[in-house]
Amino acid sequence: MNAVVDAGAVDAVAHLFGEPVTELPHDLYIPPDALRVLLESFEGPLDLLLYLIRRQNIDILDIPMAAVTAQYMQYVDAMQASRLELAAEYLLMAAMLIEIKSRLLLPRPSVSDEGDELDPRAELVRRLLEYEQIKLAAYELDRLPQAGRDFQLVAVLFEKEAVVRLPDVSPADLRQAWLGILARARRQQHHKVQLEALSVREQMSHILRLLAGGRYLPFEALFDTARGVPLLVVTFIAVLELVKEKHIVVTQDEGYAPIYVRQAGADTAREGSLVEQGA
Amino acid sequence: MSELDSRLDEAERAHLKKVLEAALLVASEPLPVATLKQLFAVPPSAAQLNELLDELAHAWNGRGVELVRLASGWRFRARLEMQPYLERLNPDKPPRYSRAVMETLAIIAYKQPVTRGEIEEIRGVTVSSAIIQALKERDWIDVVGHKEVPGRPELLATTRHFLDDLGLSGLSDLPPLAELGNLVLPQADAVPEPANDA
Amino acid sequence: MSELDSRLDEAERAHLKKVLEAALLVASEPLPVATLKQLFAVPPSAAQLNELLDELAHAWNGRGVELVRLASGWRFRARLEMQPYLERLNPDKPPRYSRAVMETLAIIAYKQPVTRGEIEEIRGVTVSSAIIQALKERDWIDVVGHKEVPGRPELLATTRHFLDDLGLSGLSDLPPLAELGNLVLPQADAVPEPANDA
Repeated sequence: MNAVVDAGAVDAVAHLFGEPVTELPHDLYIPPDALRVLLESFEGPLDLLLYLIRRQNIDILDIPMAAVTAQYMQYVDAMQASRLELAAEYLLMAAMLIEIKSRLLLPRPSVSDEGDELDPRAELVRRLLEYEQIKLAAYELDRLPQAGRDFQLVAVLFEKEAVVRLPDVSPADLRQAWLGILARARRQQHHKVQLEALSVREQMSHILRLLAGGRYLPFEALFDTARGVPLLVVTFIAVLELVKEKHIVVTQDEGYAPIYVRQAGADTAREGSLVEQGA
Repeated sequence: MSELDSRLDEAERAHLKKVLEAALLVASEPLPVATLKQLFAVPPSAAQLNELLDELAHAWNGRGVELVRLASGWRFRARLEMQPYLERLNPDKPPRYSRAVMETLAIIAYKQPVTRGEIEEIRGVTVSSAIIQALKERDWIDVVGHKEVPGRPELLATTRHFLDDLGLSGLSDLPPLAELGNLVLPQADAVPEPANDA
Repeated sequence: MSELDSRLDEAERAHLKKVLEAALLVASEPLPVATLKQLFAVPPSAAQLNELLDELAHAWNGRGVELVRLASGWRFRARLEMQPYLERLNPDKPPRYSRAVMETLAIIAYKQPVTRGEIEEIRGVTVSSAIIQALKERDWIDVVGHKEVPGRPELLATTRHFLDDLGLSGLSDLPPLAELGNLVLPQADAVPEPANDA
């Protein structure tokens, strides 16, 4: 885990994103412990090389290969002399630096297909610049506030099981249920499932509610003229349907006298309850 | 007025409440006053904290979340009335009505007012009392009258509450039955339904 | 004034905001508008919800907690300025990732999708499995495919959760990469190397 996460307890010799090495002696005698810290403070040969170049304000596009290679080799030699396990990448970089240096010493520079002179340092410079770009990006990324580290998330309690949950039903569920009924009804031909205008059924229930408890209402009271002609028609059909199904009784003492409406059997219902009370 | 007022000015009180609120909102467990004290380099007294917490709880009146004092400390929690909404977000195995309940409900919705006998005739099986009772208790159906036939059976209809719960402004908003006829094929394998399958 | 105003009255707006607030306060993840819609039997439009959420976020100005819009949705979080107080309740400092982890993460974030080999090429060193594993376990990166080269190496990319944890609403919110040509680091305290070591 230590290799992945620094718990913040890093000594002054090796800062994470700042200048990595500030207290090293220049005579290159480095105590093995300090060297280990030094080694660990670099993220690899590119990082070390970049450090050497940047420390001297060298133009990265015109690296003095002899000087830089010599410095790099001194660090690598010191690490090897201290018998520190040196990652193979450091040695690979050393070989590459020496190769570039020797190619620069050749009298005729190599030439590309287009005839341009190829600087043997070009690929190294590209890699150094790309690495430096990412190094900076990592630094900026690390400065962004992080959940948990730099700010906390809100978590208010929601006691879920406090109330028994009732199933949700959507109109689509009703449709599905009806499809099931239909499918069965088709098979059993004797089931006649009629399709009626729903608003009539709704109005039928509404009228029965108005008449609940044996109430008598004037016929006109069933009609809400403010809500438009279609509803008046629907209400009238609903009344006819209720009469036909013997749910309501419509009475009129004589012609042109007020028409009254009541639920069928409302009287008997009341009588029934009276009898029960008396018993 | 109180002793507290003489020592903490309004800006200080507002700041303390802001920190207390943030700490309680991010806390995963109730925070006792002793813990809340640790928030501050110069902690207020327990009495001052309790007064501030009471004010904070009061400020949350009428919101969907409340600040309550429990045996183990202060904590924010969702109010009970928020439960129906919040549960929609956590649909871990939502309870479902059986097909018998759904068909009964559909018949009452589409054919109201109907008697239980008429429902049984359409479904082809007995309708258990438990189904009717469950729908009545949910206040989705009620008795709107009695049919004038022997036994005077109840006439069942859906309620305003049913429409509200389904987000309908009226029964005419229900999926129209006329279009449904072509969507189904006759059931090939007729599995007899148990009589009491609520 | 707006179209929304004409359809939702003040009481409705207040109720919707109350439910939204409660849902966002109890949520353990950022909630996208599509999920927030599910709170309501009759959901408002996405535009209405966004307007209500903006109002809600505005109402939390000046508090210790803020409502922010992230890559995967809306979430409440404590403001950065509250951290010094909140840390007093939990003195264990959360770990900071090493440069190796952060550089690996940066390469995945800026160059995604990338293979481990491509990361190693940029960094110039082997990338340990532990680093990749740690980032996967944090749910900051995941495998989005395989590169069609010998060995079919995993293609790594950052997740929405990574953006959420960093408070970003998208990859375009990442700090812009420095241009390759302009990478001269300010080296105020550069110590010149002695001449004799050339």
